[in-house]
Amino acid sequence: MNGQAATRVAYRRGAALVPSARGSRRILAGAAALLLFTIGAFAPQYLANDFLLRLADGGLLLGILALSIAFLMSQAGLVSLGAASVYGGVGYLFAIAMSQWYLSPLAAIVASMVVVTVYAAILGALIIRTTPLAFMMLTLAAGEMISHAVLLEGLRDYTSGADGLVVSFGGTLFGLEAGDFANSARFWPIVWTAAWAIGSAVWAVRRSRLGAVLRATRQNEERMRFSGFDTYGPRLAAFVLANVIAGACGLLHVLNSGFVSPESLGLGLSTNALVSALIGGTATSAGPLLGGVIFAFAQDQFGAHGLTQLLTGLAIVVFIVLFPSGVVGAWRDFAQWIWRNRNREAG
Amino acid sequence: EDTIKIGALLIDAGPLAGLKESQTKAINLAIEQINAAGGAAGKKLEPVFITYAGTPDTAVDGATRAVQKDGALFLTGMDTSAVSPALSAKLGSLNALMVEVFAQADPLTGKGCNPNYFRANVNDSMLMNAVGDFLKDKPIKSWDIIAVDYSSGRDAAQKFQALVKSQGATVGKLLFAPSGTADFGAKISELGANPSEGLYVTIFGSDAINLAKQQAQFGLFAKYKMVIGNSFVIPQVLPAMGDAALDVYQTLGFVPGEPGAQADAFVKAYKERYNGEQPAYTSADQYAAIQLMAAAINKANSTDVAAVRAAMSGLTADTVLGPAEVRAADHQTARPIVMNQIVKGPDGRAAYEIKKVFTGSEVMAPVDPACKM
Amino acid sequence: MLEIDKLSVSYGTVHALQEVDLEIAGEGVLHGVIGPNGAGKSTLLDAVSGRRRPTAGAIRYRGQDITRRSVAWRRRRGMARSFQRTNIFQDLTVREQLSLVAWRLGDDRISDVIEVMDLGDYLEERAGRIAYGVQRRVDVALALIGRPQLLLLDEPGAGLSAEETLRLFQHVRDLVGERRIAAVVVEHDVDAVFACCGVVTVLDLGRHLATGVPAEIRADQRVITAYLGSAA
Amino acid sequence: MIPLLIANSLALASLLIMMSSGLALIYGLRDVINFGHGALYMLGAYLGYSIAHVAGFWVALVASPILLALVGAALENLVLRPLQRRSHIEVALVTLGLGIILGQVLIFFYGGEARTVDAPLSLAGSVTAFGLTYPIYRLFLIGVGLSSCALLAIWLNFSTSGLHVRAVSQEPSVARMMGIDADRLSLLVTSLSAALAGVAGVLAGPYLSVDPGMDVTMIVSCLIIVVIGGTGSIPGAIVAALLYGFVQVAGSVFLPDLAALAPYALLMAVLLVAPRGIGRGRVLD
Amino acid sequence: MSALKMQALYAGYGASTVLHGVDLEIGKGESVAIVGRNGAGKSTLLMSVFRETNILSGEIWVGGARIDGLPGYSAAKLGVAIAPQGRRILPNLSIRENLLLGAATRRPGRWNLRTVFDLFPALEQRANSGGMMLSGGQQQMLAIGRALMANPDLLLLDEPSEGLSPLLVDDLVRALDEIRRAGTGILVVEQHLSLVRRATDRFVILSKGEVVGAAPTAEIDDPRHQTLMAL
Ligand SMILES: Nc1ncnc2c1ncn2[C@@H]1O[C@H](COP(=O)(O)OP(=O)(O)OP(=O)(O)O)[C@@H](O)[C@H]1O
Ligand SMILES: Nc1ncnc2c1ncn2[C@@H]1O[C@H](COP(=O)(O)OP(=O)(O)OP(=O)(O)O)[C@@H](O)[C@H]1O
Ligand SMILES: [Mg+2]
Ligand SMILES: [Mg+2]
Repeated sequence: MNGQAATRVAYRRGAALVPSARGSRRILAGAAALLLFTIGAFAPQYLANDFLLRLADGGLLLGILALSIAFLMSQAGLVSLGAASVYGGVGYLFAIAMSQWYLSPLAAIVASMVVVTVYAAILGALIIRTTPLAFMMLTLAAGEMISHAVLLEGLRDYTSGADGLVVSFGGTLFGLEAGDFANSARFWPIVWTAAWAIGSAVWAVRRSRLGAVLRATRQNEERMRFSGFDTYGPRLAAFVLANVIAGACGLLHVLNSGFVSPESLGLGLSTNALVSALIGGTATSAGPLLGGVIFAFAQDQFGAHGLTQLLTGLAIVVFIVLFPSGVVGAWRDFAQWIWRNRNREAG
Repeated sequence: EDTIKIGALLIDAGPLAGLKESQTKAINLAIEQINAAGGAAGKKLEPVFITYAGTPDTAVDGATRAVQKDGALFLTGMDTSAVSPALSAKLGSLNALMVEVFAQADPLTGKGCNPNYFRANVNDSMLMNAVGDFLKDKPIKSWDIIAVDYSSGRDAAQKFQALVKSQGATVGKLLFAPSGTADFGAKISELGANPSEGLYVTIFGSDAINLAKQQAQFGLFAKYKMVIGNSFVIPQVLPAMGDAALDVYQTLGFVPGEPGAQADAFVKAYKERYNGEQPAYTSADQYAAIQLMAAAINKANSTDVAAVRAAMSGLTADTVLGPAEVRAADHQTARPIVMNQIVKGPDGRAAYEIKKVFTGSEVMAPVDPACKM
Repeated sequence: MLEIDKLSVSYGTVHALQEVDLEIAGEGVLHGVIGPNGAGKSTLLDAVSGRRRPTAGAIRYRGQDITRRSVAWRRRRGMARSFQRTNIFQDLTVREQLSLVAWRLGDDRISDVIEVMDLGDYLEERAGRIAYGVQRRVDVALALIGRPQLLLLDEPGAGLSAEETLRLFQHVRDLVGERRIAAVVVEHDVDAVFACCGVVTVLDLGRHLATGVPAEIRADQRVITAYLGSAA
Repeated sequence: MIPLLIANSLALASLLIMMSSGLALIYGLRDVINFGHGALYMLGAYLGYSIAHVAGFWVALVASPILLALVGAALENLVLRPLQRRSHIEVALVTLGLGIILGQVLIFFYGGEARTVDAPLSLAGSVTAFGLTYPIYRLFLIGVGLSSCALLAIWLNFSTSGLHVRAVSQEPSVARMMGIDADRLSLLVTSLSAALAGVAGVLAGPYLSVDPGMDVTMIVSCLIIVVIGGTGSIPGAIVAALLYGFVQVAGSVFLPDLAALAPYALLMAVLLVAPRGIGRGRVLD
Repeated sequence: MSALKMQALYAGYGASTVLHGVDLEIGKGESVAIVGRNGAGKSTLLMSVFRETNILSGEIWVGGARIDGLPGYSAAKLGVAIAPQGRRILPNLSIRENLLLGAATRRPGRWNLRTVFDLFPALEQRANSGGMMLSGGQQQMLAIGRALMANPDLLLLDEPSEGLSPLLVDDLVRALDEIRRAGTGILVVEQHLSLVRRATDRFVILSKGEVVGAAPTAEIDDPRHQTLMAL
């Protein structure tokens, strides 16, 4: 009857699809995370110079964008090549909302996020049903259309065409001035907190029922429908969520850099984020964030050697060949291997 | 610090990547020669090369590295009209100076001017004024325009339209081609069906080569009395265009053969150093920019940013381009500009023939009142 | 429970089902469907379960016309099916997929299903890595979850041995009887069909050939020549 | 005007057909989008330039594809085969990385300046027919492009080895059980695909410029075409390339402001109606 | 010389071992059944011939050639053909093309499009439509027909009666008889003993990856064997 008791466990919040940690271990892990978060938020400002902080800021921003891509990839099996169009698009919206609609910075943020959400919902409603490859190309197309639209002559008064827009705001936003966001040391705790918040949110969604439903749908959409599931809504929700993350990331970026240009909408940035996601590993929240930081530091190092592109190409090849499940995945495998060996010796 | 570091930003992705090498060559030559002559304020110059992907974000990252990690005082090198505003806005907080040699957009030394930002190359309005001056006595009464569908192309087309109208000519067709157009066949047919007397072309890079080669197969330029290029037949694309570009008129900041002892010496030294290669105008601009930096440091006799900035505003110096003056009010450099025509050179290859040299003051627009330092 | 009225389904020029009428009462009788390969049996289940839209005709389920209802809607209202071509979640463990579906349908007793389909040994295995016959059983198990009102099983015995098929049929028969629900089973293992089904329908070339109690059907000469052969 | 328009779109399409059917071939067989395909095209063009300089256009047109076929063989043996068990997006990104590297190596050797290849004398100039003047080289391009894709389509659809290629592209393990040496066919196909990129590269010489940015422009167009065509479907890719050429050329005439968006609009329109593209490609997932 | 011989074969997938030292020999023109429960390793055994599994140790011989070290397609080249479990029809090839694929090794013999169509007339009607546009049973016919097209010396069938109507099973039995008489060996995995009874000479019982019994088909209803089969 043992088997019966075990199998009677109801399907609780998708937890059955992931190995659950025991209670005490969970508390320990939570405490460690809190500690890491607190140290990470403040220590770098005292330890690192402006230059390193700037790189780290940029790396985490790229990492958040990568996380948005990785989330869709690992949960829904969909690769989005349009993440940058939302990331950059939000910057334009923010600027236009302030300069053309005369909104306060806070209202401009809200307005641009609302627009992004609506956009993602409409686009998603159209394309989420297609095949994975078609989805990838459709996000590419939507993204490219946006980055071309920014260049359209008719919109030049709003977007300044190819020259890009300098974005700044007067007054304060959340008690901070424009200069505070531009200051890499003061921006660090903001982006660090955002990364943790978004990372945790993604982690929670992965473990939730939504995550379980998404993963199962990815494997066999038809059987999901024949098991009574709506397969459209959850995937649409995931798409919108991914875009909201990209949008939030874009807002942080525009606040930090004070500038948006057509390049920040382009395919190049989306590919960088995708590569970052794969470098870090798409299966976790920490992976893409770490991947973004690695990518940013690597690019800087490569730039100093005068061979950004060549070394980037090499790095993509080497990382992907050597680390099939990303850096975080590889680290996990390694830790598990050690753990197993230790247990074997002990037992 | 015993050397003066110069941060050179170079693009190694996208269509501009190909120019990285010639830019590097110019920088190395200028610094070697200036150092051989004693450097600046008693110190040697040293380049810090940083490559980046050509986007504003990566440019700012690279600049930050050059200044904060490598200790560069000056920034220069390759950037576009989209990159420079972002860099320019960052200069204050980086506490560094920048001497532009690439971006031509007027606002950089106009309404978007910045105390730490200087420009050694010509801007769009200088090029346009040179064209206007050149066309004054030409009997072309109607023009067609083909331009890239991009901010710069739109602007140039609009300004040219205003220019010829002010000179009493009319504009017939006004066509725009998206950047990245591979096949110009349709545009060529459209223009060729009913051509005006003159054609003004603002198409850049590989699109320019495509247009030139494809029009030659259709015989389009031959149907016009005069074809004027704007950044169309530049030295980087001339070999690829070859005979297809013959007879086109083209303004450039500099061409080998430009009068002046320094210019001659520069072309000679460049050829010697780099296997007989001719310097492009971008190389000359880059060389001159470094000359201006050295002159300013000498004048200030210090490497303090504020002192050098003050010295560079209003600086006059003799450069490989000829006499140059950095206008104090907007930091745009007044320097010569050349109108050329593409002809068959002595070796049978297409080459530039200087038609007219304009001095900086002849073609420079007045200071934009919107520029507030 | 289920009324099928002049149902036709075509795939382009292939008319897989032509004006088939069929009524399935919810009185606890197991309804077998047999017929030659390509007769339209699977197509019938596809149409009823919403996998394929009928070209003509109507389907009523518990008195309601459901011809245009979504698949998920039908499943949530008690219409469940299994597939001839195994259709399961390859990368989930057997337990994961059973409990996922059970969660959706509010069923908290998957142990019954596990026992009936004899899946106890495979619960923690990824479905893509188990033997074909076991995968087939998972497919049927997924349909049995959630106390369905109308069960549509497409060759549940494929991949199983004759005894196992018979046992499965007996179980379904008992289930149908106890709960007073309805079940339609398509199967080529005629011994099991004739042993357990109360009513048997024969399709041939997309048309309804005969419906009757097993003994009648087994003796029907048309059925013997079209389908049964030496198995008669 | 209209006949010229059609001719121009055919000329552009010819190049795109050769490139995208090569891309579709590899995709079909290896399930990998070769993001490095643009770089192969660029390599073909630069090799063509070098060879044409020494030995003339016609030699280049033969030699460059042969060299590219060898590169394709290396790609198959050193990259695609060892990584065949990895996820497809990962392998695709590896080809992206390799493409970047190849592009940079080419810039290192050839410098950044654009190069040009002159059309051979026999193809220079233009002909006049029905009152229209049209460059001979473009007619030649159309001829080569269309005939090469016709040959390819015939091979794939009507020969035994073509059947085997299609079988391997759908179910390599079944094909193996039927006695087909899937690896050898993959090698053949990857080489062929690279060779086609070589032909396209040489043919592009007198038509477009040979410059460091040519790979990126090409690969984006090809991706769109391959997906519109139904991934892995050669006939689909051919039709899609024709469509793409026409939309781009016609777009730049009739809607010049929006011409840059035309290919993407086409992609959207097709995929929203037929998510698997217009051709009967391989079944994805 | 035997048509197929396995000696102490250990094989599996990834890290798990499924076959634990299987010995098996099939003579020329012999018809042998493998029976056993789900998961016993029957399909694994067949797939090992084509190296679709991970072969850990042991030997596999086809005719006079040892093939466990050769690439997967070698077995087919040596005259082994298979109708695998789950049919594995190629969806984007037409039915005719699926059949022609079976003839990839170009071995001459009795089976060609004509004779396969005669055996399964349902296929001929749809010869030019896609392989996936068939009913389940029709796909099974296609899979068997495709294997026959190879004109093999040894035919491997993995649950061939699955999804076939009783009438077609009769036809299949007749065809197998004929094949056997022409000297082709048959190795059939079956759960439905009716086919085993009618079409094989002897059977082998596989349980948990090991051969636990073997006997002439006539003895199949012996309770001893029935117990082993249920193991
Ligand atoms: N792809 C695979 N990966 C890992 N393990 C597998 C795989 N396929 C089969 N197995 C395992 O191998 C064992 C034998 O499977 P096999 O398919 O050979 O059984 P079988 O005897 O053919 O069963 P059936 O009658 O159900 O077809 C099973 O325990 C199964 O879990
Ligand atoms: N997707 C499809 N496209 C075209 N024709 C199809 C398709 N699916 C089935 N058919 C055809 O429809 C007819 C009925 O098929 P169906 O699958 O309903 O048969 P079935 O009775 O279930 O047969 P089996 O016992 O072999 O499973 C067959 O002739 C088949 O070839
Ligand atoms: Mg069926
Ligand atoms: Mg099996």
